[in-house]
Amino acid sequence: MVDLRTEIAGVALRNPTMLASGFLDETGGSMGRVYQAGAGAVVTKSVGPQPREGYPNPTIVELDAGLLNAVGLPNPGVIEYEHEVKRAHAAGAVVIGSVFGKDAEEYAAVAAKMSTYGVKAIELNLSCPHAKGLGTEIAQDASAVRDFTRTVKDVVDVPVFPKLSPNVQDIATFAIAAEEGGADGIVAINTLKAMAITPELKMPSLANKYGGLSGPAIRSIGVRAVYDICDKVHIPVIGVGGIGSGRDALEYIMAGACAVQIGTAILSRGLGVFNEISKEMAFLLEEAGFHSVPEAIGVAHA
Amino acid sequence: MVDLRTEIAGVALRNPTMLASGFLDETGGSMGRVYQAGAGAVVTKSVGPQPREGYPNPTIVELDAGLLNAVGLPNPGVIEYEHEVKRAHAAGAVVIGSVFGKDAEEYAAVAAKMSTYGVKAIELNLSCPHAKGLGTEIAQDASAVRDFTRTVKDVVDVPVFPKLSPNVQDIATFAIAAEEGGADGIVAINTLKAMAITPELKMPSLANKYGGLSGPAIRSIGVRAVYDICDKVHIPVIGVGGIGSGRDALEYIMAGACAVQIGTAILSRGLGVFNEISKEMAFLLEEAGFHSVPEAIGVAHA
Amino acid sequence: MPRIQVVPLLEIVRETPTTMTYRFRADLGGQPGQFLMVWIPRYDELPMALSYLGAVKGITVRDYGDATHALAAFTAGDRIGVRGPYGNVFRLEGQSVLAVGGGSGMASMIAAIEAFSQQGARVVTAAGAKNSEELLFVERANAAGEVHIATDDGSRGFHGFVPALADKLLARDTFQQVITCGPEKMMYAVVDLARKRGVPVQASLERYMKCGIGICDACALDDKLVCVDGSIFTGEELAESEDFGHFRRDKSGRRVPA
Amino acid sequence: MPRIQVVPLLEIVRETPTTMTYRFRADLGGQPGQFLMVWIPRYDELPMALSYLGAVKGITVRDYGDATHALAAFTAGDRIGVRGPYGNVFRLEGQSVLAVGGGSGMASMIAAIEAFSQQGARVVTAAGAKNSEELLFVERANAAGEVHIATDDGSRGFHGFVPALADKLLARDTFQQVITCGPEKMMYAVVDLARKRGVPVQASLERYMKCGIGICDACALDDKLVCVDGSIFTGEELAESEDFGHFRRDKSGRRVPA
Ligand SMILES: Cc1cc2nc3c(=O)[nH]c(=O)nc-3n(C[C@H](O)[C@H](O)[C@H](O)COP(=O)(O)OP(=O)(O)OC[C@H]3O[C@@H](n4cnc5c(N)ncnc54)[C@H](O)[C@@H]3O)c2cc1C
Ligand SMILES: Cc1cc2nc3c(=O)[nH]c(=O)nc-3n(C[C@H](O)[C@H](O)[C@H](O)COP(=O)(O)OP(=O)(O)OC[C@H]3O[C@@H](n4cnc5c(N)ncnc54)[C@H](O)[C@@H]3O)c2cc1C
Ligand SMILES: Cc1cc2nc3c(=O)[nH]c(=O)nc-3n(C[C@H](O)[C@H](O)[C@H](O)COP(=O)(O)O)c2cc1C
Ligand SMILES: Cc1cc2nc3c(=O)[nH]c(=O)nc-3n(C[C@H](O)[C@H](O)[C@H](O)COP(=O)(O)O)c2cc1C
Ligand code: FES
Ligand code: FES
Repeated sequence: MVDLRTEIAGVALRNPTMLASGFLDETGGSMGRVYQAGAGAVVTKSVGPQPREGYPNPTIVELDAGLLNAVGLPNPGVIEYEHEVKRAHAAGAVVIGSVFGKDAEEYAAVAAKMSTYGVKAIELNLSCPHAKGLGTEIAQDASAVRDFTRTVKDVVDVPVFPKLSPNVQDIATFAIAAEEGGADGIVAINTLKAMAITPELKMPSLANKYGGLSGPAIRSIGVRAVYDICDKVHIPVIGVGGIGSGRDALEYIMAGACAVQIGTAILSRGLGVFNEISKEMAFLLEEAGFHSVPEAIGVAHA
Repeated sequence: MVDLRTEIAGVALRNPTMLASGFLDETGGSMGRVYQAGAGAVVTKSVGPQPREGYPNPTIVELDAGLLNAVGLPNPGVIEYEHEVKRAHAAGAVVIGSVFGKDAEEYAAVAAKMSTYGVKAIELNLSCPHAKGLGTEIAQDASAVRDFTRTVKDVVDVPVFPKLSPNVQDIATFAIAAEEGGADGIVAINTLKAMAITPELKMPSLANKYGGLSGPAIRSIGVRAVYDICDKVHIPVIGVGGIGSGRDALEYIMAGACAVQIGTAILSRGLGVFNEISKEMAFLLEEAGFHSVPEAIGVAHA
Repeated sequence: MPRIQVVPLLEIVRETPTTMTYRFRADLGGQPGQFLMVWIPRYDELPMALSYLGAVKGITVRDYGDATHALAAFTAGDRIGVRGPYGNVFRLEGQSVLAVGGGSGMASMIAAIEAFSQQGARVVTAAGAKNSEELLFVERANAAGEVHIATDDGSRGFHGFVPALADKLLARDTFQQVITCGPEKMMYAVVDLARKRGVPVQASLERYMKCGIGICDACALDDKLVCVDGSIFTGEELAESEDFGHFRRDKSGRRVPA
Repeated sequence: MPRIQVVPLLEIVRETPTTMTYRFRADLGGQPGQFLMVWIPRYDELPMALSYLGAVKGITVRDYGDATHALAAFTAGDRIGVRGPYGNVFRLEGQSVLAVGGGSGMASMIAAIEAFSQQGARVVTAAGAKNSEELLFVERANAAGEVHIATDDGSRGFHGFVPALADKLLARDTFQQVITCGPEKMMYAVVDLARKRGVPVQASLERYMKCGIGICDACALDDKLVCVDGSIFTGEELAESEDFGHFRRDKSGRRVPA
């Protein structure tokens, strides 16, 4: 049998599938449930210093090949969020805390607070494509990525994983900057800048007009990002974007990812998706002659 | 009945659907056939100064929600290509000549030659995401976009339409640069940088490893690009990316495009796609109370 | 194909001084208790129960806040967007059913009341409202079975809250099942008294929703999602709930008193 | 799901000194004359006719250039990628058929020869090759009907080119239909002589291909695409063609002598 365990910057995972930030992770109850349904870890909703309502509805639109969203980073604020992490921990979950802020200091303050809740790592959402002043522009300036990462690293003891935006010319440059800033790993990719229009109403489909595209549509964009990043940095990479099967996950693993995150596929496959993808990966790995996940990481670079 | 005629920088079109560059346009026979099947105009394969074989196969991979390609700009060279344009003209086609080169002078030389073949406009492929040194980097430097456009404009009399890459932080910046360079219109978008891996073979699916993503997957990315560009420039925009129905085309038109190009949808709908999309557009426009295409251009900005 | 269908409103019917029904044709199914996400262009997208399930669908909306108020000004021919149907279904589980509705909660139940009756069950409805004018779908319920009325001000029927009326009905008659929809405090009371009497109960909950499709967590109730695990929950599920009757989530995801 | 299936080679059979058959299971259909795009990992992706249509598919490949030479070194268990089937189909149009094959062209026709015979037609095959060793699928054709042989060096059968043999067969016998596949000059001759005798003819053409699905224009023949409008064309279509027998497109799309 293939050993599905993997490890990222010292964080041990029972399998390489993680819940992506923004899906069923605003509350501890849901995070616990996702973990129990089979995820190797759960990443929290991106949490900021204050409660935030997000954008008005419509915030989520189903497209042919993915999901378009502009939820606008709703979150209960890092103080209240302690209860949610506690509840997730009570259900046994391995939790990674995703944070954002308006500047490096705010990121650091939220991360510092979050790290006291016992999360195993901090994910820095440097890449939300539709909330002005909150991460968007940050992720598009490589030196900011370095500085933010450094500032957060200085105040937390757990590993720090900046999450990068694909809405740039060369994502590997940003990964290098994150590594220079002391990042322990990279998460790639967040959603792509996109828009849908409802012609019958002559207007954009989202209340916020602009949104981020996720799901099958972006898989090949994410695989390329991970492949590029892995050519350039020495820290582990977590792949995310359009993964909906064990085969999809293996594309990312062979491109160089140590683990993967799954979001939009919950829609088509339900919460069983984590377990099912793990099984599918094990089957395909075995067929390809691998005994463990680490053996397969990056083999497509050969 | 809705009047489907539209016009871009003085080029009159019987309907707003054009054949996108790279699809059935290496030969005059095919271009003539596409025009006769209903396209308002055909854009040629991007043609350079010399014959070019392109990359080895596999060059095209079908994905869930689109097509991944790295054909590598094969073309017979601008000299030989005269025959093809002639054949297309003989079949009655309205032809727009797409060109590329390794620097501004080569672009200008090819464009100048192409314009002597009687093409109605020149499209500058500034955006092929997978051919090193040929347009890729150009389209990622706004000042180069301006200079290339200017250099070409100086040597041709027909309208010049730079085609922009979505693989940038802010495509509107590039559109502004093109306008500054004297562009008569903008074409957006080209394909997105992407990669597929075949896990069973532990290797990238394309011989070139990297490729460009087209088709339904990129539609919402293209609509957003066009919407952004139309906010920033005063020249007409031609929308392209993932259009497969009249409704899709209207998303682009309402985002601000004067016309649309169609490529990957030929795969699912055949050559009838131009005629069918025109009819679908007419139906939806009529339902929405419009009498002509120009009336609907950009209405989603209201 | 987009999941959202844009449909013109065919007919708008005033049901009470604060409540209107909007009828439209849409290419979607729908069973009793299910809801749609309804896009009110330029205002909001909101969950609304299907109050009519036939070829011409209907939603029945209380003029409550900004978006529903804006909708109240729509006229026939105006367009809304709808997607769905979402959520689970009221299940018939016995031969005699007590349906306890509070205010616009009747909108979520009326299709079940009619369907259960058509399936041969005896359906008794206890309909409550602030006053006689605000009573919703009394005629439709009446055509499907017996109707009892409660008003807060006593302007019609029983003077008091509908759970008290329901309790009296449960005391004097035998029901194999209770279904309920209305303000959460009211449902809390109904679930409580049905369970005390050992009668199975299903309640349709309302929570703030964004996606309606089980991904955003906005509608979390304990470790369940109202949009996909509900909106209808059984008395057993609700008895175990820490949130039901006590807490809801605000738009930021904070757990606040219900 | 990806359109490309990666399949292990189950069996590799040497057919002639330069030609091998590769058998594999793949979840795809396939009718006589259709082809697959075959990915030879690290080398190329090439169009290859289905020489076996059953549950265990087969392609029969001449060791010709770099990629086919690399494939010749593959052993059972090695994997290739396949997608398809693509292209149109040899159509049975009469009771007696003459199949004229040149070299590895027999690979494209053998499934049709067998299918036509199974459908009750009389199928006479004229198989040509450089020499007796290079004759392909003579036994299979023989099991389906009469076989006549031509070799360039006269080492077996008729000494000469197969069109000349075909002409003799057409002269002395009545055929309602001719099908042909092989080098283009050969097919040109066959189409010409069949048309002169008024016998309907179908020829399966080869052109350089990239996509195989009708979008890239690499396989253009006049205003037609060999991958989707062909690879099988009728004598009438070919008679109108400016390219057939005269021009092909090189990898850059240049029109060069065939
Ligand atoms: C499954 C379900 C079915 C429903 N069916 C009906 C129905 O048939 N008829 C009816 O009148 N009402 C129904 N509602 C309630 C209805 O969605 C809200 O009353 C309505 O959204 C109020 O919107 P508003 O903008 O006018 O008010 P606002 O001023 O925006 O808000 C007032 C209150 O309405 C609620 N609300 C607002 N937005 C939402 C939202 N997106 N999701 C859920 N609640 C929200 C919140 O409690 C909020 O505090 C249903 C709710 C749910 C969850
Ligand atoms: C519809 C169709 C069916 C075919 N069926 C068979 C078959 O059953 N058996 C068989 O042996 N051959 C078949 N061929 C021909 C076969 O594809 C080529 O002979 C083979 O690609 C040679 O490849 P190579 O790399 O070994 O040679 P190279 O050295 O690459 O090229 C030699 C020549 O092969 C041809 N060729 C190369 N690549 C391609 C390509 N991608 N598409 C088409 N032609 C190409 C060109 O004419 C080229 O000049 C078929 C071709 C087509 C179009
Ligand atoms: C509704 C929604 C909300 C999201 N919220 C966040 C978020 O708060 N923080 C974040 O880093 N990413 C967020 N994302 C992005 C996802 O984490 C993920 O990067 C993206 O959806 C691609 O993965 P997928 O295709 O598996 O969904 C969100 C995505 C969606 C669809
Ligand atoms: C096989 C293929 C070849 C292409 N070749 C070119 C090209 O030569 N020049 C160019 O500007 N764009 C080229 N493109 C990009 C298309 O013109 C178009 O911008 C893109 O495919 C998005 O449109 P679609 O989704 O309708 O296909 C090519 C795309 C494909 C799939
Ligand atoms: S409304 Fe999004 S999970 Fe229920
Ligand atoms: S091979 Fe691409 S069109 Fe035929």
